Amino acid sequence: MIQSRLPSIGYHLAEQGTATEASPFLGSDRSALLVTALFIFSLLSIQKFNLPGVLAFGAFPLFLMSAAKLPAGLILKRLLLISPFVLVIASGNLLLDRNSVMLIFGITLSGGMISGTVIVAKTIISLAGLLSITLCIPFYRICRALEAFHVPEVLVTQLMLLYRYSAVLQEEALSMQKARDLRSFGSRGKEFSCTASLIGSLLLRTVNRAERLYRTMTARGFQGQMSTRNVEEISLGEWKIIVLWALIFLVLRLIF
Amino acid sequence: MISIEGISFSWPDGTRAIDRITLAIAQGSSMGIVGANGAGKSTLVNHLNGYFLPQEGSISIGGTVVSKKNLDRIHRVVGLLFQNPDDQLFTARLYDDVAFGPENLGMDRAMMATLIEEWLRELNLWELRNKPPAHLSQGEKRFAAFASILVMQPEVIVMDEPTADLDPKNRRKLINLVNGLGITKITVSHDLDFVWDTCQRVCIMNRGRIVADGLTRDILGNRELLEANSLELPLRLQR
Amino acid sequence: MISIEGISFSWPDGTRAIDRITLAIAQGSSMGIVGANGAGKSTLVNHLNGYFLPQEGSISIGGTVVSKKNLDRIHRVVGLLFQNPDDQLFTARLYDDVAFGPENLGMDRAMMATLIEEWLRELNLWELRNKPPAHLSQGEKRFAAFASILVMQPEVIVMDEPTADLDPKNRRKLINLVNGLGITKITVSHDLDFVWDTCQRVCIMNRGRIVADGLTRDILGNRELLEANSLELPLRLQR
Amino acid sequence: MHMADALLSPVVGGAFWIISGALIGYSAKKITEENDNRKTPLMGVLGAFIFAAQMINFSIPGTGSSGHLGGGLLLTVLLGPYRAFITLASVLIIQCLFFADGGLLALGCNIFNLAFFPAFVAFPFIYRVLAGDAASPGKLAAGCMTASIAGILTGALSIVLETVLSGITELPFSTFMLFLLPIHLAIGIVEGLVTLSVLTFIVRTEPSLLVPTKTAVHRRFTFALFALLALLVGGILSWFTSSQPDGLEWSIAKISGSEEFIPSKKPLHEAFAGFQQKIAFLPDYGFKSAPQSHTSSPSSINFGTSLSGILGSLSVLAAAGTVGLLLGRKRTKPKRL
Ligand SMILES: Nc1ncnc2c1ncn2[C@@H]1O[C@H](COP(=O)(O)OP(=O)(O)OP(=O)(O)O)[C@@H](O)[C@H]1O
Ligand SMILES: Nc1ncnc2c1ncn2[C@@H]1O[C@H](COP(=O)(O)OP(=O)(O)OP(=O)(O)O)[C@@H](O)[C@H]1O
Ligand SMILES: [Mg+2]
Ligand SMILES: [Mg+2]
Repeated sequence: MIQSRLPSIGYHLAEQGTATEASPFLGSDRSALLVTALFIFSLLSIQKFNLPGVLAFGAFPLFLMSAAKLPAGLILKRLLLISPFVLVIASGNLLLDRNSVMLIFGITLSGGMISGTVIVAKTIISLAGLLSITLCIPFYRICRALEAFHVPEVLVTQLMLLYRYSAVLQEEALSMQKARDLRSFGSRGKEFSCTASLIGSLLLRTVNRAERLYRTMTARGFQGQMSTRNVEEISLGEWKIIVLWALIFLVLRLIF
Repeated sequence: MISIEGISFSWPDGTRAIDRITLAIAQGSSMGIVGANGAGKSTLVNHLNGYFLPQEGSISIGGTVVSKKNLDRIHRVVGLLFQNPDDQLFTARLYDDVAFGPENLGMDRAMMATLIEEWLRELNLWELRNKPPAHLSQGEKRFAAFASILVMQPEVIVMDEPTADLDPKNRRKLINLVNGLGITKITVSHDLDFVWDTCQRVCIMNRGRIVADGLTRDILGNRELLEANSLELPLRLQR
Repeated sequence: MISIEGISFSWPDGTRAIDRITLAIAQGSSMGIVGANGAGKSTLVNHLNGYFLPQEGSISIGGTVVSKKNLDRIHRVVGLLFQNPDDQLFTARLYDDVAFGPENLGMDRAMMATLIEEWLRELNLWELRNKPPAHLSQGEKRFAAFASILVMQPEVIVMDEPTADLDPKNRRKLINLVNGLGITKITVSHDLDFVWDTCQRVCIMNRGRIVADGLTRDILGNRELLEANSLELPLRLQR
Repeated sequence: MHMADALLSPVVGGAFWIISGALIGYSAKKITEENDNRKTPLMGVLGAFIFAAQMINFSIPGTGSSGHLGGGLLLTVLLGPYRAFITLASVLIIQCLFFADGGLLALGCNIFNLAFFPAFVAFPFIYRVLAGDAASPGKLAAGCMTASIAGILTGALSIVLETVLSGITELPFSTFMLFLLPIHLAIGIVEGLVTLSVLTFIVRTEPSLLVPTKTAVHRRFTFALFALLALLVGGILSWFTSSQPDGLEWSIAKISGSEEFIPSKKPLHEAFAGFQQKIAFLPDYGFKSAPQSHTSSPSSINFGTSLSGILGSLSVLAAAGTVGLLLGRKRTKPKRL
């Protein structure tokens, strides 16, 4: 948590034409999301020593990445930021479970080595699967799909506004930080209290922006809802795709 | 026909931002409002679409009194273009933003689609319709905000500093666009050349009051009057 | 003397914002940088105070190369006025904001107090010194940001769109103020009349490159050149 | 800290999905009832504010490191519990979908750990009691610090519980706590300090923002929630008991720090074990030289099976990649809507 990171939401490959959409393989956006959920559920149900089983599930992100022409480098870069928490737990297993279970070419593998590797592999594969999907679907369509899943309208509206304004406010935050850095020398000026007032100013600007936003929204007839589209039920075609993928995952689980 | 009768407005901290303003604007005409920073221009135009309700006096627009119960009707009639287009584009996709108003108005679907496409094409935004507003350039954002107002087919359009941050070419495009609209237009701007190019009539505000009102060439050509109100001749008249 | 030699800059997403720019600016001179929205002007000037380090080429300012280890020295020499004054003011009191830079520089207390008072009075901000910057008008904010830079006594000042949102009187004040400063000045602006009034030399940027560079009257008087770069004659030359 | 997919079993992850989903539904209902449209854009931009504020780093006094704002308590002070909960949930959803923070299954846990505790526990039961309407700096400081730390520590406790219930780590409960709690105590102190200084700034410049939120949580609601939670945790434990007879014993062994270990085995998996033998790509033969002496150990794995398994999974990977490439190539120009 104590680390700096420059999030850039909204980098949608499909939108920028650098990747094709996943829809020919996963159907509509909502079936794609459901299939991803199924994928993650099946992957995580694999038991803790079954490394081959976990590896086999890497097939799903790999398939998506090659089929939709996602730049692997981009996804890899994000995966490299593996949470230190996961690594600690994995190495905990490594240290604590020393039952040797297998001997390969004179090297003894312990249970911890395997279960630790499984943890890391699960992390990488599940996140790669999720990222492959979210990079293919523009955000507004994810919101649309959430509506179809009967996610409360309050939350969908919230997500849309959050997504929209994170770009604006991040730019403002960056500029403010830049302005501060230009007038600080060494560590002087980067103290805690100064940073807090920086964040406080940003907060004030945020609140004022909300006020202006409310004006523009009501001026265009806003009455508490941002989406008035009626959503259709999930169609037979979508169900077919979901069932097909569910079968694939089941078979993978059975084989390995 | 917009008629403002003796309205005043004070902020909670006591600042009197508007002080007994009376003004009538003919239907289909184009009116400029100019004045120093802090003169009360934004506060005044925010009364026109009912965001602020007059603390004293009254406003009526095309016969409808601006009041709490008429707000829906007022929003339908008056479109307000904000100074910062980022305040006006709030959905995740340009198209949705433009569609937001008509949808809330309950406009007919087919008609809405035609109208939106028409305006987006007119403003060279059609190709960009699936982009998130965050990925647009400043000029594109301003035109997008403009489109989102125009598709609501307002009878009155109010613009607060429409030319800020535009490069000269985009500014020129905006001038042509505004002059092509046949509706009632009210423009607040420090860009007096823009006002000169787009408004028939101008009024000057100073400390919450209207201190001058007349034909654009009379007002913006009067150096003494302008200088008394923190203004200057439009640049093209300066040499 | 600022010398920029063959610098380029690409954003992580591949956008080439600056493309092999070479430029020399004499000490004490005043240079304008103009161009369309998105031409790369802001990206270029952000290199001058070391906020971006050149990906290719090099920059030196008064003999100091802009590099990571020289940043403190560069920040002392170069003052940058942001496009949006809100980005620059972040304390709870105007005075603290102006004092922030000198304090971090470790300037002598007595001298600092004199200097701050001098500039605040010069810019009509002295009365407002205890207000939170958030409660100032736009024009006051811009001057406050200006003061916070000037009290650091920079040898070079870089201004990004300094006239946006100013009323004509405040704009005129800024012109006089800038012309009264004997230091090296670099101005990025869409307000070509401001550039005309304050800069001896102008260069035009287009898609990350400098496409023209010369005396202000030659560049800003050349209608074809300007129009090829999304610009127009300064308004006062238009009639 | 974010909980991660790989540390969760589907049951625990699913259970917290249900809890968080229910909390979202309930909060959404409350918000809709309140019908204050003015707060809708406020929630949206404050969520974005959290992201933006997290980009601003500050050096933590006395240490060489830097930290940033989490924002749970700050949002609750500005928005009230229900709106803050939805706002925090939306932040976590975006982090999950686009930054790969945690993962999809862990989302339920993360919403619970990082949004529920500050909004529904730390704010109503600690901040409101200690800080009141933030009348004096002392009260504000006491409320901010205590509530921030408590909110974050309870979240950490919940992480431990979720991980241990999932049965994936070998870390004994006590070691785990010893590892997580000090870190989170530090995080909580930093969070408290930042929240306090930001609120102090607001008090100095725009105190009207801090008008105490009237929308307190109904205590009955929170108590009901904790009861539900207790039931759920009990339920998960008993699920373990029924699906694997040694589950409870195993959990207890974990918690008591015993090295003894019983592997979890899915009934489904067992039932199809024979089926697997038949259709396995590389039926296990030839590698029987694997150390037989260890087969008695519960965690032992047959080398031959594993190698063939790994080869098999690699061939699946290769096949999937190739099929993807072929299918992808066949498609014409990228369709752009
Ligand atoms: N929230 C507020 N509380 C108190 N005073 C305010 C508030 N907002 C604005 N004011 C004051 O009201 C007056 C009018 O403000 P307004 O924004 O209408 O000016 P303006 O003419 O639009 O100025 P500008 O040209 O800078 O946009 C100013 O003196 C300003 O300081
Ligand atoms: N963070 C970013 N990532 C990618 N591209 C960016 C980023 N910021 C700016 N750009 C691009 O870099 C180019 C130059 O931007 P810059 O801000 O320097 O333009 P500018 O000349 O200052 O324009 P304006 O007159 O609108 O301020 C533009 O094409 C812009 O889209
Ligand atoms: Mg204004
Ligand atoms: Mg710029």
